[in-house]
Amino acid sequence: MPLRQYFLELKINERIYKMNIGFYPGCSLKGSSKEYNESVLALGKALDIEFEEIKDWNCCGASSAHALSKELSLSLPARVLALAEQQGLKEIVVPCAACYNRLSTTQYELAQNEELREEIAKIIDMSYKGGVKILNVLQLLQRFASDVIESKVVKPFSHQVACYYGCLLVRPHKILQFDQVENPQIMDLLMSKIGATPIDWAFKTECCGGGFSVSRTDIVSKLSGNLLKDAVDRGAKAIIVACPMCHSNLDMRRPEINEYLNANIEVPVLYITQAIGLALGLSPEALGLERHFVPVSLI
Amino acid sequence: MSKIGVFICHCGENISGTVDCEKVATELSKVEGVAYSTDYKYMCSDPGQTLIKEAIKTHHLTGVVVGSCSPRMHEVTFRKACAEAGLNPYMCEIANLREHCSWVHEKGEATTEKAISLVTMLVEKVKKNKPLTSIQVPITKKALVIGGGIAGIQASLDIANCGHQVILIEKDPSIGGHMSQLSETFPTLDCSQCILTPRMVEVAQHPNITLYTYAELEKVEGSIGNFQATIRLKAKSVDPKLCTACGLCSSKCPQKKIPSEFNAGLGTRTAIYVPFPQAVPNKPVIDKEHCNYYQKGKCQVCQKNCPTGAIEFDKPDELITEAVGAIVVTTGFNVLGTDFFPEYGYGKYKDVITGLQFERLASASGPTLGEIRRPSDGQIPKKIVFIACAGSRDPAKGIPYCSKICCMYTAKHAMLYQHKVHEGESYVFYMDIRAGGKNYEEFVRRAIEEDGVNYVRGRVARVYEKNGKLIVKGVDTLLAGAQVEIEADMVVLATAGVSNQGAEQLAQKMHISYDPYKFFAEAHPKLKPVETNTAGIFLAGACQAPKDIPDTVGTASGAAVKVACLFSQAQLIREPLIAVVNRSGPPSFSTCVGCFMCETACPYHAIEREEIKNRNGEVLKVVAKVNPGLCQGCGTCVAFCRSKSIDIQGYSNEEMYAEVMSLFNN
Amino acid sequence: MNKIAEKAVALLQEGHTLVLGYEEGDRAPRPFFCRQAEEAQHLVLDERCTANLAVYLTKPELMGKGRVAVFAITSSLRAIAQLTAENQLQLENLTILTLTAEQEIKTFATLEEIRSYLSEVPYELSDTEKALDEKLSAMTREERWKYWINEFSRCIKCYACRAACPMCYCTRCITEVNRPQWISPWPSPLPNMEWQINRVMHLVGRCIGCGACGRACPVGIPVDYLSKKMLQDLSEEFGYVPGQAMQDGNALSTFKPDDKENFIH
Amino acid sequence: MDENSEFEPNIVAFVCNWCTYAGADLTGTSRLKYATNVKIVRFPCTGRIDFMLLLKAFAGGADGIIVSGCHPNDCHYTSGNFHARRRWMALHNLLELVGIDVRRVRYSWVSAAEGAKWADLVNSTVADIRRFGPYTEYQNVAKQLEMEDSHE
Repeated sequence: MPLRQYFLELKINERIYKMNIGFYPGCSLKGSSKEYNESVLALGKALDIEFEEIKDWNCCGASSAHALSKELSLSLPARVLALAEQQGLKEIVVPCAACYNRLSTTQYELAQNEELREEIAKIIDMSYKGGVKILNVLQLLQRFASDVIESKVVKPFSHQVACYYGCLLVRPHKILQFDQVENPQIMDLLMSKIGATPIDWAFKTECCGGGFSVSRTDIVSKLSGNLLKDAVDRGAKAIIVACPMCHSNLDMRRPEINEYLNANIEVPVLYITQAIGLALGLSPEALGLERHFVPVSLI
Repeated sequence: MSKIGVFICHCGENISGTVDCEKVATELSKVEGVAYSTDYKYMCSDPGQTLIKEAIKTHHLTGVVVGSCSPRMHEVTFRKACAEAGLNPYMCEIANLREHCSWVHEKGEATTEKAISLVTMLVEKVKKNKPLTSIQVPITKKALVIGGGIAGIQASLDIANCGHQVILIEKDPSIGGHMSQLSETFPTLDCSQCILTPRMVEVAQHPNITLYTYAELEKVEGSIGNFQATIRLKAKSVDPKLCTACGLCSSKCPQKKIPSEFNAGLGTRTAIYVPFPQAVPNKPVIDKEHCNYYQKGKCQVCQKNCPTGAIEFDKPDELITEAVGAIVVTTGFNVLGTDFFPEYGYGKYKDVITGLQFERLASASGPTLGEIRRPSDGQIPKKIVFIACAGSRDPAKGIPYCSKICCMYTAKHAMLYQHKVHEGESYVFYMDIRAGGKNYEEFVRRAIEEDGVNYVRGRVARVYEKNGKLIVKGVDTLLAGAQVEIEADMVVLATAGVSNQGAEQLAQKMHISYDPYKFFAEAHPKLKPVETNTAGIFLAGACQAPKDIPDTVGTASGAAVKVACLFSQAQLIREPLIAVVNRSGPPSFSTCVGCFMCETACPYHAIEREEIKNRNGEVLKVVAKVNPGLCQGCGTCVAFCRSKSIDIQGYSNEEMYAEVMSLFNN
Repeated sequence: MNKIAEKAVALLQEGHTLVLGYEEGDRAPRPFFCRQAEEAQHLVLDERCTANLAVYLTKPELMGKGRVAVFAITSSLRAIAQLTAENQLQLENLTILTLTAEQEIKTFATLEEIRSYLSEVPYELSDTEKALDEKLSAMTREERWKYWINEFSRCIKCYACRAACPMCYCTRCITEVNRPQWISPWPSPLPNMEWQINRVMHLVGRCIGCGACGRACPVGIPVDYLSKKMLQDLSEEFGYVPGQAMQDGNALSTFKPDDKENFIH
Repeated sequence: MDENSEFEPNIVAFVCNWCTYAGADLTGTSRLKYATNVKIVRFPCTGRIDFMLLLKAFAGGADGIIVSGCHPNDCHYTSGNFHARRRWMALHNLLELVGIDVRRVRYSWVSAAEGAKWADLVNSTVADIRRFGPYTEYQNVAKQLEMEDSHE
């Protein structure tokens, strides 16, 4: 679908749904990426979006279940989706890109295969009809923020930024059907609305090392290092992300990256919700900025 | 009163081995309306056929049923025998006693009983059969060829050389098509223009060919043998009769920065232009979209400078209608557009180009006069990367098919580059090398072994610019998936071949079908490769799917033969097994109420609307009518018609009803 | 004079030769052919009007040559939309009016206007139909067979269902075809059922669900249930909504390459 | 059912000329054996098969019916089988609705290359119909008409 038309359709939807939106934080947002959770909620408040957290939610299984057992990797997200459906939620926002990816994959697999649907329903002892729409944080912002955001900016985020989407937000395109798979644009567009200048770079959808964050820091250093270096070389003053895993690797693993690159890169890494939050005048504390390893000195 | 003859064949022992043929014949003789019934060892043999012919004459038979092998085998034989004896051939039916009975059942009473049923069914059908006569359609022996690329040129020349008139239309100002843009051709490396231009000239000079360039098909009416094609002759703004092709107009035209289509955007042209030096016809046209006069109302520099006064502004397009008997569609293909490869930076980086653009760089008539130079700064690239399958075989890009020509032209490009830039380094990223074709594999081996082209088996993930170089990031799957990064000066994408712009609309104008990729569909992928589902319309070349030049020329000659075949007959003779809408006297004229749902159900667009008028010309009723030239006799409309106003000859409602009910009347 | 009557008088003065509407009947309003201004006072239009006037529009002998206006209820509008798609009506010769929920008289100029008006009016089975539906779906197949054969044994082959149906406009019905005689003319359970199966098959993707056939049946066979049920069962599969006729063909003259075929071995 | 083991069902097959009829020819040339109960009626295309012929066959005394043609996308006439499939969808639904035993109508796609499939189709249909027994339920109602006819 041409991008223009894509946006037009999104805008139409926006007017139809203005309601309580389901919220699935997932484990990362309750643990290592608390600041992402804080900034999403703070931004929601600032934009009058009411979130309703899915009751009794469980881990989605990322990033290991799908490598171990198909049933497990589908059952865990399926239970989350079934709970959301039971609670009468039509749409849920899933800020963590890994959770978003697993939930969407489950949605897709179950829709394709009736037998599988029945099998999983047996395992989780709940049925899921497939009626819940899953949104990532960019889709959420696109819908609720893109029209009003410019008028609400009090402190333009006037920096050169590298919009980094990573793998899980856009791939596989067949399932997620989100943005242009090889050259996504939505984060760039949102960032330019708060005064930032997104750089043109080629690592938007490269891998940061993902789940190797703990087990193989050498791989993370190399992959994250390469993309970080390119962003800095092209003048980025901040890296914008929408995935806890990317954030961990680019932020927490900075000493290892710098060691690999034999450099001292100090560019901060912000969640898009934090960047927009700052532009809307929210305090760094409310957005959890002080939790970062690499200090955010842009403010 | 029916007098049916029944002839049971033993087929040696093929039938009589399990079926009691004598008993079948005896039982059938008791069926009402059967005047003669017999069995014989070989009914298809000469004596067997004579037996049938004699019986027809002696017993004045009105119908014949032969119980023998499958009608798919000998229906024609027996119908011909009947015709020779003076019986209408469509009054003869075949009961399949061999393939459907004796060969599939054991010997026994049940098998003989079944054989009796099978013959009885057809006896009942024949009683209801009506004599039918073949349909004759007159033929206009003139062909229309749409598209003046190599396929259209070849088809036109072949048809014209058979002695038939041809109208060739081309939407661009010159014929020649994509082939005229190519540098050298694989696997012989002979110059494309050198072999093509003589053909182009031949077309222009052939007495049987009428060439309309800058012309498009507006609409087509009619059917096989008798099409009326309306052609739009786009106004060229230059009178070709007065123009001497001196070229003064182009040299004076102030609009000089228009990207040249012929050079695939790598060079420029003027608003009044001849697309390339060897163009046929070699007369300029004015491109209205870029002409100062047409856009802003003033300029007319060309008119002021033209020594013969050939410039004619504001002349409208002209519509002409030609009667033709057959149409050959040779509208060719296109290459993928720029927004398809954000990951390769096509459209963003000047030095990432398509294969077609590389052809122009390598061509002696191209913008660099055949030197390989980067579009960005004119430097000769030291390191060049070719990416095969750019879009092709990639379902994510919506093109799951193989574009067929890219493997070969990529090898050719790399080879040409190595020939022209001796110290240069070239890489080809590929999925598979598909070099099926005469001397094709040898050609690729030559590129690798003699010219030292580096073939890397793997996909390219990304191309991006850094420090003036294009960083090509890919994988070498033969080195255990090792990541490869090449700092290239230029990247050439073997972009997928796609259907031509407007293919869909053109197909709809002609009622021919197309595949999901908007390539035109053959009537049968193997056995009718140049026919369409619409009788009288044929296909050739890359409008069916990407094709190389030999295949294109092959299909073009194939289509030309089909046309010549059609034109070789005085009249088109067709089997009368087609649908008809009933007609009756006033006031109803037909039981058809004109809901025209059959019109949408017919796969062949054979249903037409007929206005029934009174003497004063007032329309009394609009009813359906079957075009006998288009109907193929599937009968879908028949089962669909609520008032049973449409019926199919040879499989009519009455006949089929009688055949089925005969099974149950005993 | 009521609003309808006033409008009818105006229409007749504008040159219409016939205004089709309803007048009070013994039990409920019945169709009324108003040709004179003085008759207009009889005209009524309210929710008690159920007869589908569209059935007359395809009969030239009733319509005459002049311009005709018709006060159409929702089901008549659906029929008009469908008939137009099937080339049976020329809307330019007709003036189509309806009474909206706000009791306003609305005149339609184009098929598009009718379609968009109808798209606001949802179509669904009535409560009695739903009850019958439940009753039948609770039955075994054998019980259903007995139920319908019993129903059809009462049929007297009067073809009132056909006469009342605005979609049964063929000048020759299949029942009148005798080469071959598809349907025996005798009123006997089997041919009676064969006729109904034909009728319903002919209405696939065309039935507008007005129920005129069922109301017309003098012996009270719920024949309208059959076509309505088909309409409901297949509407999703065939993409057909009553009153929203497809523009090129109908459910049976078109197809999707991936139509469901779970019943095919 | 034991009492039906000797029952020889009367089955008629409506097939298209280009795929299933040719497929059944192949069964013959391959000398594959199948039951004698099925008689083939040849149509140009499944699109030609009138649903009334199915009803008439049952009324005439058929215990089972096979309808078969080219696989989707293989139709000699491009789309006749697609139209047929739509018609069958509607008919199937309606027959179910009025309580006709739809198990006795067997729809299939048999290509010209599927000689073995044709033999299997015939044999399995014959076995099924044998299990269901004669379609007396329908035939009895049909006979009422004949009786009335003879009164005339």
